Amino acid sequence: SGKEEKKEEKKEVTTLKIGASPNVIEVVHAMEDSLEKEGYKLEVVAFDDIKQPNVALDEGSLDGNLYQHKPFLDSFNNDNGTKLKFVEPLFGGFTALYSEKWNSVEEIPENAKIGIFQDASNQHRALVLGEEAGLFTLGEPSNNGMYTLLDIKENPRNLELVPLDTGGLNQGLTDLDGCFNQGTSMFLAEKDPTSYIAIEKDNSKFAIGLVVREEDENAEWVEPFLKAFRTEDTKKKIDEYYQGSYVYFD
Amino acid sequence: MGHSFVELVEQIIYPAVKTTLYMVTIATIFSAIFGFMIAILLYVTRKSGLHPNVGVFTVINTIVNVIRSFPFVILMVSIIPFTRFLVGTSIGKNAALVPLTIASAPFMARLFETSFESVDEEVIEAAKACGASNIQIIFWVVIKESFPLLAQNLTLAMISILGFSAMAGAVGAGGLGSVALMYGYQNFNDSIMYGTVIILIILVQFIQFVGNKLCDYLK
Amino acid sequence: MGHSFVELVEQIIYPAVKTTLYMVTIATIFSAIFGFMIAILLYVTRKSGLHPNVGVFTVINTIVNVIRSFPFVILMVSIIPFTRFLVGTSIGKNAALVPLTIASAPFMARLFETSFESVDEEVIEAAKACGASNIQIIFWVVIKESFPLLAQNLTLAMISILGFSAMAGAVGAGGLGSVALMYGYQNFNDSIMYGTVIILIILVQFIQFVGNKLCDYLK
Amino acid sequence: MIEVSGLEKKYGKLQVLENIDLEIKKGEIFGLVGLSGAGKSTLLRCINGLVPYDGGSLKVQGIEIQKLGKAQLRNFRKNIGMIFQNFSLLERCNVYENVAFPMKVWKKNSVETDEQVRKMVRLVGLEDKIESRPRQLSGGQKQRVAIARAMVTEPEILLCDEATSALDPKTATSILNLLKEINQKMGVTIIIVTHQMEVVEQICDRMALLQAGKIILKGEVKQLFLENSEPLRELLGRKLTFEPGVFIRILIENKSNYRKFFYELSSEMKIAYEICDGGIRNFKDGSAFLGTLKIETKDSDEFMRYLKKKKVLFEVQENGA
Amino acid sequence: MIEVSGLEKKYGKLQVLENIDLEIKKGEIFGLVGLSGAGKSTLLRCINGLVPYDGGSLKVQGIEIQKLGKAQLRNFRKNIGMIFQNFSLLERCNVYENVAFPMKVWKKNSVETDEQVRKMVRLVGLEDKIESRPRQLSGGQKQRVAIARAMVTEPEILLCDEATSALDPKTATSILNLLKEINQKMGVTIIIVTHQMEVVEQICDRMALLQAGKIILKGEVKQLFLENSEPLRELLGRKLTFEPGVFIRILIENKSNYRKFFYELSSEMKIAYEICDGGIRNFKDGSAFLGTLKIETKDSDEFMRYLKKKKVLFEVQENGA
Ligand SMILES: Nc1ncnc2c1ncn2[C@@H]1O[C@H](COP(=O)(O)OP(=O)(O)OP(=O)(O)O)[C@@H](O)[C@H]1O
Ligand SMILES: Nc1ncnc2c1ncn2[C@@H]1O[C@H](COP(=O)(O)OP(=O)(O)OP(=O)(O)O)[C@@H](O)[C@H]1O
Ligand SMILES: [Mg+2]
Ligand SMILES: [Mg+2]
Repeated sequence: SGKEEKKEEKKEVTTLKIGASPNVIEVVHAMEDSLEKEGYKLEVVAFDDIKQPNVALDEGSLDGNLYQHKPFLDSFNNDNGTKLKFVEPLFGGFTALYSEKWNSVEEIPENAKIGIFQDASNQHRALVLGEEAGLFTLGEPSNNGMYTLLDIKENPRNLELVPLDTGGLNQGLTDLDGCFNQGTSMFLAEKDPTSYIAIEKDNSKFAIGLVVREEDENAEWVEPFLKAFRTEDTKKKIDEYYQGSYVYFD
Repeated sequence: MGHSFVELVEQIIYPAVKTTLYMVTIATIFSAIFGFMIAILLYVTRKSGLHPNVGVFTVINTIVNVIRSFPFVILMVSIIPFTRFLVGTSIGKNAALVPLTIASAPFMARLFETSFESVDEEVIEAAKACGASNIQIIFWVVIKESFPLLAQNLTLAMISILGFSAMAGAVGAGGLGSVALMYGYQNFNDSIMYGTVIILIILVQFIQFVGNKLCDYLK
Repeated sequence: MGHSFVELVEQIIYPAVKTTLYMVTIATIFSAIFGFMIAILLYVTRKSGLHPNVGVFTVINTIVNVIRSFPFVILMVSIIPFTRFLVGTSIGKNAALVPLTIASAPFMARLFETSFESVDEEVIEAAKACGASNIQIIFWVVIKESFPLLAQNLTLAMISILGFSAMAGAVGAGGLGSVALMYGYQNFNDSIMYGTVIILIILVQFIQFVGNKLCDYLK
Repeated sequence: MIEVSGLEKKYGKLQVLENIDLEIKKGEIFGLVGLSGAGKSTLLRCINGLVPYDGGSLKVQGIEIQKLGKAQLRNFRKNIGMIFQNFSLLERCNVYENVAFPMKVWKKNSVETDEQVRKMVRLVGLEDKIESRPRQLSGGQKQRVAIARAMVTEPEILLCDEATSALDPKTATSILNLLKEINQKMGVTIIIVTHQMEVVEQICDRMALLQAGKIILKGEVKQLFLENSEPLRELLGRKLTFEPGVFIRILIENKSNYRKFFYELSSEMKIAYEICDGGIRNFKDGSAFLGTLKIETKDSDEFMRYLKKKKVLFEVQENGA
Repeated sequence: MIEVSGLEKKYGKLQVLENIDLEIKKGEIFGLVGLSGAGKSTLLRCINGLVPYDGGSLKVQGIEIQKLGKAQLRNFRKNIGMIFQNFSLLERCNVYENVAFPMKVWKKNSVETDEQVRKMVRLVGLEDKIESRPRQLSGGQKQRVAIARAMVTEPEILLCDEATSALDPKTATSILNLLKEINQKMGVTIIIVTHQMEVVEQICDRMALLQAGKIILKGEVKQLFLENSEPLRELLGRKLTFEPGVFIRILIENKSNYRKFFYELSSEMKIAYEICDGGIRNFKDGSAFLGTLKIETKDSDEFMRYLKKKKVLFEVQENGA
């Protein structure tokens, strides 16, 4: 499909098809105007899934996607034998542990139920945070370098981790002892993103960046794309929507 | 894979099978009951029904359509306050039963409605001539005569509920479907994914088999 | 909330409505065609059928069950190679049509099968006595006599397909359901969520209305 | 018991019943005959409120059917058994359950139900089919189930729509005898729609002839058959033959010794006669010879005097047989 | 045409047909009578291959039905029209479409179909109902649709299962005349199952009596009715009366002038007689008087001599009428 793709690119340089998942969808939309100034039209393809944007990119249905961090991409590449490239980290949020019942990690009792992400990459991230906060210890990551619920080695408080989707995590805050969640989601659900009882030490390795096919790493449009993301206009729009719950990695 | 097969089965598959059976069975029972009642109301109050009532019919018919319009996940979150009121929490298999039941009941209602409509009007007339009340006609004639069709449609609906239950993972209900999605699909673990699907296939075959036998028996 | 109302409607809702109509219509047509063929095969080859054939019946019946066992999302990703082969890409509304059709066809098949089974055997016998071939019996008797039921069940299935189409967002197909899920539910935007649901309700009411009229007309 | 006056019924534009006047007395067996499509079944359905009528009045036991409330109508129907032309049996119930259905509706206790159901099934001769579903029965067996079902609750009124059409003569006769019996012993009022004139003759007191929705003839059964008026002849498909001579319709009852009538006639008189049609018929109150004789014109007066003497009922026909 | 020998049919344990031997000739009208549940419909269904039989042989036009392949069976059925006891009409088709169905199956061209269908609908008197669905028809109208459907393709064999049971005498007669006509003009072989003896008398050449799955009587229609043997009497529900005297069953045909018979008898002889039963019946080849006379024993020889002289058919009955 590589040859066909190139032909198509020559004809239609002006339209960029960029995949995104729901949690960053408005970030990508925010680039529309700046990218237009660079001479590109942006077409956002929204995926209700975190694997398909990569599948679609690899098969050539997308020019790039902007929704994932490097550990996830590595895992994906590893598992599917693909050679997608993480161009540059652009922005990111943070993952934290929230609770409406308990004021600190120490207070969380035995047999407590904690909500956790369903999807592989966020689950991995939350598990790392949980270990950092001393809730449990992890063994070897079983999913291509990423942790899964099965990798919890010691669980002294016998916590039950309940995998939930975005909405479930939001509701889980009311019904469970606590929930891992992203700051942005908390904010969008009109809850205080800073009310966490534990937060991940380093969110930079989970920075979200543009991902393209290997051969497109130096494609004509990549530079302008990155440039458009970093314009004041784009950032202003992102900040307006997410009220600062995303930070940038310039 | 990182985990032994035994571990997998013990920690994930086995509880998931139990959860699925639990959710599907209970949700089928409840939604069959509610669907049944709705179907009867629709059947009785429709224009050519035993006790026509445009008002009641329109209201129920609209409610059925409205519920059927909701994508399942959205229905699930929309009724969270109600779920919480009923089972005390919005998370877990019991909480999933509520939206599963609410989503399936109108579906069942439509299936049962068409089943009822297939009953010959002449037989109903004969029952009327015997002095049978509407309730008697419904239970002794309409339901009884449409039994094989009801059984078949119940089977159909049960398998659909099994499909819906996969989405119940969104509220942490667990079950085979969500294991397939989460541990299998999202973790790039094909063996879990297709493994659970195989179990689902066996379940579906079983349900269909029992349904067919039941239907043959009832014929 | 990032989009003005007009923008929302223009950029998201309006294309979503178009996409939904496109996906649901085409998927209904195709799955009705395939479901129909499968249903006829099942009806004809079953034990008491017009041309009993245990082998064919068992194979088709099993295939139907197997497909119905797959949670929709898993079905969607499992058949990506096939989808790509058919429509050249795995994303977009055309790509979503493939799994939508494949998932709905067995469902339709079951619905049509029960519809066919409701046709009186005596009438079929009369047709046989006239020397009608199996094909003639199927088209002129079985299908014709079960038409109202078929129309009702088609309506039922079409609304279910509308429900399934919400999940097509997983392959970036767009459509009302996935807009409701992605822009509404996952981004906690209630006005988008319920706004799209209202459009869905209108759509469902419309489909049901047309289906009922069709059925009344056919009776 | 049943008073119908000015009854009108339309299906769309089709006037099915037109200005029907009819009175059926308590304890009577009433026959309703007419061409196919004349409206007989429709009239029967009107009587037990299954079909609403468009005009006129229909009173049963003094109550206007159409004015009954739902619950009242139901109660009223409990006193009316109906045998449907197409049987309308419950397909998924066996013979026992079909017959027991009205008993269940009446909420009779199970001992009584069981007794009564088995009795009825025995009376219609279906003991060995009691567990069979309608699908496994022959046409006549189905009809007998319908008959048993209609009679099981011992209703005060019985509406029979072609109740013996699928039965062989022997079974039909036994069913007719059953009807006669319940009529005599329990005073059940029976309306019979039928195409078989033997049935009307055998058990009906009075009859009416429906033609295109109108009643064009009604009266005593014997009288009507004796009169052999044009509408009835028409229904029976009898053609007039135009020959010279006087045609006399005669009904020789048992009291006039119908068996010996012709022999006695010849030994007592020297009148030549021809038997144009007729024969020995079974009427409700006994057998009789019913037929048409042709007498030469010159002999007719004398012949009629003879008939009068012998107390034979007769009617002179305009012409033909 | 149709040769049945040793035919056996079971439903589960129930032996429905037992060792049936029957031969029906080409161009014959054959009557099949018997008690309800005797197996008449089942036999008819065997003949056109709708019901498989368990033993014996059933050949139509020399071909064993059970050995036919699917396509052959279909082709074979095209030559056989069948009127079902319960009509079995297509509910969602109107009268026209129902009647046209076999034409469509035969793939007749539309002009021919239209002509033929309208002709048949007219013949059964349903022109004004041509657009009606079965649900809107009366019982008899439905039956007529079934009749038209069975005859529309002008089959070589016609199987009629109680084809006139729901019809009034006039309509029934016109249908029977229709059958007679196609039988005579086109040599159609017809088998009629019926409970109405008039039907057998009017149009059948030969008949068979089925009892509990066995053929216990078969022969010429007139002969059988004349003989009035026990199984037939049983079917007709006639009881024997034990009285002294000789009972003679007589069949006076037109050639013996049945209309004047009794008058002539009296003028020519002085024999006392009683007409115990019977009357004027319409047989296929004309009317006749069929009945039983009681003669005093001393006169019987003389009476029989008289009958012989008059060419009247007769049978002495053991006893009774
Ligand atoms: N539901 C209906 N819709 C329209 N027309 C009807 C309906 N039911 C009956 N009819 C018509 O009304 C007329 C009378 O029908 P009905 O059944 O009363 O006749 P019937 O006297 O019982 O005839 P049969 O002896 O053939 O049973 C017929 O012409 C029939 O076509
Ligand atoms: N599908 C069946 N299963 C079991 N028994 C059956 C089935 N069909 C018919 N029978 C039985 O076979 C016997 C003969 O049935 P058939 O219909 O041939 O009778 P018939 O002579 O036509 O009677 P009728 O005059 O009442 O129509 C009956 O006792 C009936 O109960
Ligand atoms: Mg009628
Ligand atoms: Mg029969």
